[in-house]
Amino acid sequence: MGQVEIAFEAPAVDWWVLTPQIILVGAALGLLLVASLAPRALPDWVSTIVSIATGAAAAIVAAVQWAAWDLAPRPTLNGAFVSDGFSLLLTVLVGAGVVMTALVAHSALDRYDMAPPEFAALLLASAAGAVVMAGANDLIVLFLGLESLSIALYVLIALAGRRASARESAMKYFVLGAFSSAFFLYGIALVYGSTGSTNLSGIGGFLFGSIRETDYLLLAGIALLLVGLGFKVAAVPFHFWAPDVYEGAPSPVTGYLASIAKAAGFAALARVLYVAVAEQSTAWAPILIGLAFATLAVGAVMAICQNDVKRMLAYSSISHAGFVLVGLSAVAGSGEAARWIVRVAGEESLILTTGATGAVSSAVFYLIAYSFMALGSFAVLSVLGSEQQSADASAGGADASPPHALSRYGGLARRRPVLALAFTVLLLAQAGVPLTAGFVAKFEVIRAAIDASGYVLAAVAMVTAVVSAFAYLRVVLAMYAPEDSADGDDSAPAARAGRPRWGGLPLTSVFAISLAVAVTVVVGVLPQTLLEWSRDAVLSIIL
Amino acid sequence: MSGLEVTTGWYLTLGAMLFLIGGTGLLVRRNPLIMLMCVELMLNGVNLSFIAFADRFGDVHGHTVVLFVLVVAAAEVVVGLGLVVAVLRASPRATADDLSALKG
Amino acid sequence: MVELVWLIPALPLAGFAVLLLAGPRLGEPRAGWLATAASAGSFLFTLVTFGGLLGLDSATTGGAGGHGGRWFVSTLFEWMPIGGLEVDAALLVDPLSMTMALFVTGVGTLIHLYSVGYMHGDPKYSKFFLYLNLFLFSMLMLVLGENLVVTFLGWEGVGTCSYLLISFWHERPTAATAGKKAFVTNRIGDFGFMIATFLLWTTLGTVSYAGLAAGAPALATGTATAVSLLLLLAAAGKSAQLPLYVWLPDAMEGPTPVSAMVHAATMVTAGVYLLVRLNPVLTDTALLIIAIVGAATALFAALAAVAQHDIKKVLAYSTVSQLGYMFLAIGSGAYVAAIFHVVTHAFFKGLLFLGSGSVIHGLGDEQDMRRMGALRAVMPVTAVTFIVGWLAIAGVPPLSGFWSKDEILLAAWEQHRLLWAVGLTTALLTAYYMSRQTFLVFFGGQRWDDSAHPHESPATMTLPLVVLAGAAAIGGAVNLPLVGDWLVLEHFLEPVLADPHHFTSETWEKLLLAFVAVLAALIGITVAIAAWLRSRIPTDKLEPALLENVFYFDSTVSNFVGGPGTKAFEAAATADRRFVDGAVNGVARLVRMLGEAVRPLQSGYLRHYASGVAVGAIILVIWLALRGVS
Amino acid sequence: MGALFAASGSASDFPLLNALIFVPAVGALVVALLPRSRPDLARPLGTLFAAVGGALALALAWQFDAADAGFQFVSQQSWIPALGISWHVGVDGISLWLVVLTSLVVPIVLAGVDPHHDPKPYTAWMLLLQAGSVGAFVALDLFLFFVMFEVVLVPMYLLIAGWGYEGRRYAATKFFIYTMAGSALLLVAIVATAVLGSPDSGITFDLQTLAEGQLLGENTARLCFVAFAIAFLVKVPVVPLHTWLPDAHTEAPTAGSVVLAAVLLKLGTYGLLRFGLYLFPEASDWAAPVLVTVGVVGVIWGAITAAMQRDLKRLVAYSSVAHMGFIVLGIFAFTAQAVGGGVIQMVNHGISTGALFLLVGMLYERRHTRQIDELAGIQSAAPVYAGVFTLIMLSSVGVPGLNGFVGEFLILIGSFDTRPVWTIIAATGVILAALYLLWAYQRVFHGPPAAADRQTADLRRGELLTLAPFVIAAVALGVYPKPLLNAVEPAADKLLEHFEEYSGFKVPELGDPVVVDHGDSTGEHDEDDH
Amino acid sequence: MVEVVVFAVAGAACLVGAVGVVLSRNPVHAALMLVMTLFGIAVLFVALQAHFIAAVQVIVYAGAIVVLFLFVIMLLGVDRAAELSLGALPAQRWTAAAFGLGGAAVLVWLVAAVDRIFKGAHSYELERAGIVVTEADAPATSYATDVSAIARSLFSDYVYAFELTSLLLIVAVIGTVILARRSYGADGRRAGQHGGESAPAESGATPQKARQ
Repeated sequence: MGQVEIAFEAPAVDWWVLTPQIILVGAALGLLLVASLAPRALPDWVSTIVSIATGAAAAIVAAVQWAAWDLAPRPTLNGAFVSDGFSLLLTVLVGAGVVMTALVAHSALDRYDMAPPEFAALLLASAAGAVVMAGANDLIVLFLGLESLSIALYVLIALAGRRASARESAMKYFVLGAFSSAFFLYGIALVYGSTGSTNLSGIGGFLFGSIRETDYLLLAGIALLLVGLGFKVAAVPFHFWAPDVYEGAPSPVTGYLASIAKAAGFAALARVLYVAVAEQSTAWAPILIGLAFATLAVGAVMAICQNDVKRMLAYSSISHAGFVLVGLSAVAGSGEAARWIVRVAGEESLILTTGATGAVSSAVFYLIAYSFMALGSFAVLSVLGSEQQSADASAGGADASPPHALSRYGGLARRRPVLALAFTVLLLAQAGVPLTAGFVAKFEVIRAAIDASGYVLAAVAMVTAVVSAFAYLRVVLAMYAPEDSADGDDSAPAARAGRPRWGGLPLTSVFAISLAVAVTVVVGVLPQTLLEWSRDAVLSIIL
Repeated sequence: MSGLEVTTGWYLTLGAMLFLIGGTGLLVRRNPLIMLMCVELMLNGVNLSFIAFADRFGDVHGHTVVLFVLVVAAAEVVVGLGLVVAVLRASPRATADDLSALKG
Repeated sequence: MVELVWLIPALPLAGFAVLLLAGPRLGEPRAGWLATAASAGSFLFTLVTFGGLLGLDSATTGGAGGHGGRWFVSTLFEWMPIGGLEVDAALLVDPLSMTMALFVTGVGTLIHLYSVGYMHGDPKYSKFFLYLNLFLFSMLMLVLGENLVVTFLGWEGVGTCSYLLISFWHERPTAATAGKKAFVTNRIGDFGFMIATFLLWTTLGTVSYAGLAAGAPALATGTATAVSLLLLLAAAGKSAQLPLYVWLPDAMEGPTPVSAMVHAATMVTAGVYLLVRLNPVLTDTALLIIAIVGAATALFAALAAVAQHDIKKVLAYSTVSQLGYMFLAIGSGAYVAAIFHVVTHAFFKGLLFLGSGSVIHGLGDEQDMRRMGALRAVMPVTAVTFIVGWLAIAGVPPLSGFWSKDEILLAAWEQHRLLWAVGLTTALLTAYYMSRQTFLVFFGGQRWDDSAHPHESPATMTLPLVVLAGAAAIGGAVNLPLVGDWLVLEHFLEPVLADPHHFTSETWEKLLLAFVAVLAALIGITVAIAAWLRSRIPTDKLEPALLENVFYFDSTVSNFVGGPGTKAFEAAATADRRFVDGAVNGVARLVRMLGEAVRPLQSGYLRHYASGVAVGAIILVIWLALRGVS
Repeated sequence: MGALFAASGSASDFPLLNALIFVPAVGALVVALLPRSRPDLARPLGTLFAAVGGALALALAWQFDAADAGFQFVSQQSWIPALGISWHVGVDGISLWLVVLTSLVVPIVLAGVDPHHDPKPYTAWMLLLQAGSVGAFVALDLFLFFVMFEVVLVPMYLLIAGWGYEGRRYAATKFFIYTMAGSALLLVAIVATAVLGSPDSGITFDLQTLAEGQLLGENTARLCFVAFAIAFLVKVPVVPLHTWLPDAHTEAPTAGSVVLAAVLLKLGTYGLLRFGLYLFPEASDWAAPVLVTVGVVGVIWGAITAAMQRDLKRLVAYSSVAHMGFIVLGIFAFTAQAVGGGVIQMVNHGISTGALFLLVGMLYERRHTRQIDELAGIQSAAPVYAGVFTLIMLSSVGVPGLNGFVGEFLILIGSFDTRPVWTIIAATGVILAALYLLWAYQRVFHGPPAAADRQTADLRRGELLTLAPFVIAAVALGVYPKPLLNAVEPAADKLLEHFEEYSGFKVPELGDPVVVDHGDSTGEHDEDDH
Repeated sequence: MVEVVVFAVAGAACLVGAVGVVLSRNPVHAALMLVMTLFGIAVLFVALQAHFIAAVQVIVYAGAIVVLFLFVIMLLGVDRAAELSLGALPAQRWTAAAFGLGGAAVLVWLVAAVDRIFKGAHSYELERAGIVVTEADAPATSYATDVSAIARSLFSDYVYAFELTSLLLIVAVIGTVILARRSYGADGRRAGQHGGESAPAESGATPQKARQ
């Protein structure tokens, strides 16, 4: 047999498909360029405005594409990247995440001693990586997106490197990230070795219909891909980095990590599992379920032991990842592959089964809902962090308690009633109280699980939700019913400022928090639109 | 086909061993620089596997992928070394184990 | 005129309402007079209704439940109608209810009147009358109720009022405890009442007396016996029969008019009323048990009364004993005799209580008979009327007590000779202890301090005494035996009774029995004279501690309730806290401990974390691969 | 949102039920938005909103057609079509009085009880509580019900946490977590019911569709029922799931305790009726022996433990456990009297126990203690207060002529038909009720008062006004409960008819020579109980 | 046989180098051991006909990355011998063993599987090229691996990935520049504004640790 000659054809480029990424990357480069060429330091707001505008632009472009393209999947560049409903919806989310993070960070950069242009550039670059991950249809593209996102994040955290905690968390994140990247890469290698391709839909098509249950290479490859992505989404037992990194990272970055980075990881996970190796769902679904169990349990149980709010939120983020895993694992009925072949207009095409659609869409819904809750929560933390710091500074001595110690939240409801209320809404939403997005998200996930007969998983998920509710309630209690009697003013220095205050809050952060709360509540009350979106998004996944 | 023949499996085994040695090294060493080198070992193991597979399939894509891995490795190393520098500047004798203030 | 029956309970209720809203403002004595007027008006309307009832033709058969024509139901409104259950707020006018209503309102009015004087100066004067009126209302609902549930309303109402009245002087811990004890003990009886009601409803599908009377014959014997015994439980609670009598002696903590009205004349007879009212249900077995309970109570309480020192305690145990008599009568099937005794007992026991109240009042709240004596000179009216009461209860002819008691003994004779013997012994003891009391209080030497300044009570108090003394003397006339036509009460009540008891004894037998009874009474009185008036018999032997302490029954029960009973409750509460709640908190703590146990894994060491990734990867690979193999 | 106010298919064009939910909700928003400088406006304004709700509830009762057994004032709007969820509300005889009770109790306690601090959030939370509770009672969609069922936790939680007493943190958390744990499985079961029990036309959470369809398999239905039942039994609560209640009640501010007792506990029993019997007739029948048992155990255990409490409020809380046990017994006796009695008892318990909590709260205001040992002879110092307390206590004990009796009696008489033995045991609870309440009353109100006791002021006019509705209701409903029963009866009958149709359960005919030798009627069910 | 010898020698070099990296006390030695591994791999690449990749491997890895390592080692002056013990984490021995041995177990098993799998080698690319591989057919052993073939692949299927590497590298560059600039502290624009390494900036989560 002769050589396999692959004829060269210049791949067609659909520039429109790439527009969101180009906007993000272009703005990042442009900003850097201007910042370095400018004779004087740019005012802080320029970077913020650029970030916001870019994030918004990317989101808007994606939204317009969503509407204009009628959700028809558009692969481009030889199928390496695809713009379908799934990627567009996540692109909108990423854009929104950028906007929120930029808003929150605006007032915090100073405190963390971070340079605005660099911060903005890295934020936008990482967002580009996330967008790539959402639409990657090739394992290598996926990997590169993941690396872009990760490396940008390492540096974003290290930007606050004057703090020992930031250095430590950046280092931990980096070493473990590199370590797990190696696993991921090895997974790619094994999948490649078993199928001869790195293209997701290529692999999917190749595997379709073939019974490869005993294809150990493939199965090991899937397992290693799960390791890499499991690390990214902080699934137990690959979660260890998360609490430390979340705690050490600047709060705005933490919010971004918990929402956008996680969403990107899950998007990649969903794509890999449902596009490439859907045929093996009977093999990986149990693994996913196992990971979900562990993630839910560890996240919830560890969250209630925390005395640091930021760290508690980190663990809670882990338990939320568990919920998303519940959703993703809910492929209908055991023994049933995740996709079907159907005849549309005489042509055969692959589609996801209803169960699989429900599973992915519930995960997408959960991700979107949770992202806003997380962004909002960490925005609150960011605001409070600066307050605590200025309080400490004015108190003259360093307060021994860490800036987010639970005790420091005592009596917040009195000092900052509105902020406390917003935080309460966000926390309760995470606990899954109805009329918030968190509830609908849990509901969707549970529905998906039950659709797939995952009763035990659904029940366990809800039970862990109750356990983690305890963690949220501790914070709410601290704010509304401080440990000391209501009139005792001897605890935290900030508590001394007894009178409720409006002023002093950075407007940008207030806006971001309001946005998060608004989304949380509106989606909680009227979830139909978002539900439809997440379903449409999944229905149009290219297979 | 008689006697010893170097099959794909050999290369794969070697790659996997490199991967495992690298991983084990990362687990046992405290020096951040050596940890980074261990990651490199792992990546090289992967690279070997890719090339072996490519050889087996007669598919040049595997080679291309290795190029990307190299790029990623370079990028990681660069940033990683930057971080190491940042950390070691602050506390010159620090090992990975000293970065354990955040826990619990 | 029977249509006006609703006014009978309405007036006391109105009195209650007015006193509730304006009582303190009315003040003394207007509040008292208002209440008395309400009660008197109620009596008046009872008379009117009674007249109306007599106007109904007794001869015609038919009517509700196959009764005679003397049966009128006044339905006020539907009370609890749901799914086949029809409970109407309705009043029943029939001979039995009218008999009860008449003496209840009559005696009640007198006691109201008496209280106007007795409660003079009490800071809660108006409240007392408030309770009295409410009590009267409840009692009337009890006797006039057309169905079991309305009766139950009254039944519980009188229990509640009894509670309120016993603990009227609530700052005295004994009074408070006595009130609570009365209520709770009563509730045990109420439990029987409720279950009986449920049983009747499930089996007969009705709770109205008419329906029950009609359906009773169809009841299975077992069911009927069960109902009967439950009713006995109910009656025993309310009418202080063994073993639930314990509350009644303690109830003497209440003001004396209360003892007279609630705990002698009216409320305690409710049990008798209930059993008579539901007589069609009672089976032979049940009757025998009722008779035994009655006889036992009668003897038991009489023995206890022998050795009491408190003037009211004697009367209290006497009441228990007399109520035992009434149960004996019911158990012997002599329902009329039971009702007859209820009426006469109301007269003479009310009289005795009021008399004792007068003594207590006169002596400045002294109740110990050992510090009385020779009061006949300073309190002539009280003394004379009390003596009438004494003779009446002792069974000395021709006073009322003789007639009713004689009939009961006759019935007991025909039921079982042993029961008769017990009854006779009780009669002897009754004569003895009442004589003892009379002698100790009014005769003999003065044992009170001069500083006590005993005096006769005001007219408001003596007038009821006189009236009641008259009634106690001639009350027997309503049901004189021997001559058929004179059995007014018996004929009057006959339509209510499913199986009217007819004595089968010969006339000579009856006469002989009457003679023996009188003899027993005289012996009792003679012994008392010998012991307490003439000191011929050493008195210390006559008051054995066993009797004084009532066979240690009450104290045993109290000790049990206060000791092991409370301990058991406490143990339950502790279990609730430790184990039930402890389990909940334990689970919470466990989860937390689990977290704390896992926490060290999050050690902060990078290499540990890497181990997590590495080991997790290996596990995942092996797991997935194993799945592939299978 | 405006579309929600367009009712369809009701007797009147005005969407009363939606208004009943949204008026307090809007009130909460308005109060929350009041300027910080005018906290004094919060309570009056809030009371006004709550009272408008109350007035609407009275209008609802007035316009309610008692003869109609079905749902009235129905309003259905598509809400989340993707999941077959709609805003579907309606009221029938079973829920009517609970709605009225809720809508009246909140304005009363809002007006009558002073929160002492932060009136603005306090008022807002109370209004939200009202809105959520009414919503839960009128919801005809499983999802909507769950939303309301859960959402009331939040205001209650914050009320306890923010305005409670010393142990409020523990109590509030316990309350929230415990009830949330109960409803965690409820959510799963609701979803399962909808996913597995929806007709082929598509997933739906509509109560009527699901209940009338009865498409669940037997075992699935039983499992789902168990999950439903656990959630509701926690809320009721029954022994041994009750221990959150004493803590929550004791530590809650007075108004919170009142609303908790009067309204929130009813969500459990109401849920058992509406979402137990109606949705899962066969499973209800299957589980009835267990449920009846826990109900009766609750009656006895609650009473016994209540007797031994040293804290007056705790005692009342435990008495609640006992009373609610009766209702559970009534519901699972499956007779018209018992079910009707159960519904009536829900209202009555709200009135009596609510008033008791008010009273205890007023005592605490005066004495700053609720310890029974530290109080004595209050009746001498505060006769009017003692009088009201006595009346309410008697109502709670179940003295005829007062409201408590009606429900208790109907439950017992109805239950006796089908569950004689349990009824007899439960009836002993009547004795125990007298025991613990009177004993407590004696210790607190009777006896010689100490100096501090003598200082205890009697009721003020405002307090009297606050209590008046409860007192009036206690007497009125005791004497003339017919209007309530008239409305309840058709609905209860219809529910039982539905239940009998699908469960095969038959209420024995009256007059059957059963009883004493019990077990005939329940024996076969007992065997299923494993 | 030549193949076997080449494999054995190069493979041995790889393994020795790898083990050397792990066991070297001195980072400089470790870096040199790493070079040995990298060369070994390059040799194997050649054996696998990946000449271009082998060249890149040597240039990029040995020429750039290892040099970078050495540069940093020198820069920081951390070329002293480091402890080889497990330090504070003795338990690490077990997890490492679990990983190593567990991995080895999996490896044995995979190798056993590999031969079976490749019996009927079949791949996506072959399928795309319309080549049907039958059981009997040996897989393609000779194929174009020259620069142009790689370029073809790089600029067709992987052109997007190729472009993405630019993003990645930019991020890495920016990141490194920032990190490097920051770590020197004083010349940072913002650091200057805030008066250098002042206390508040350092009051992170655990000031105690940081001050050591």
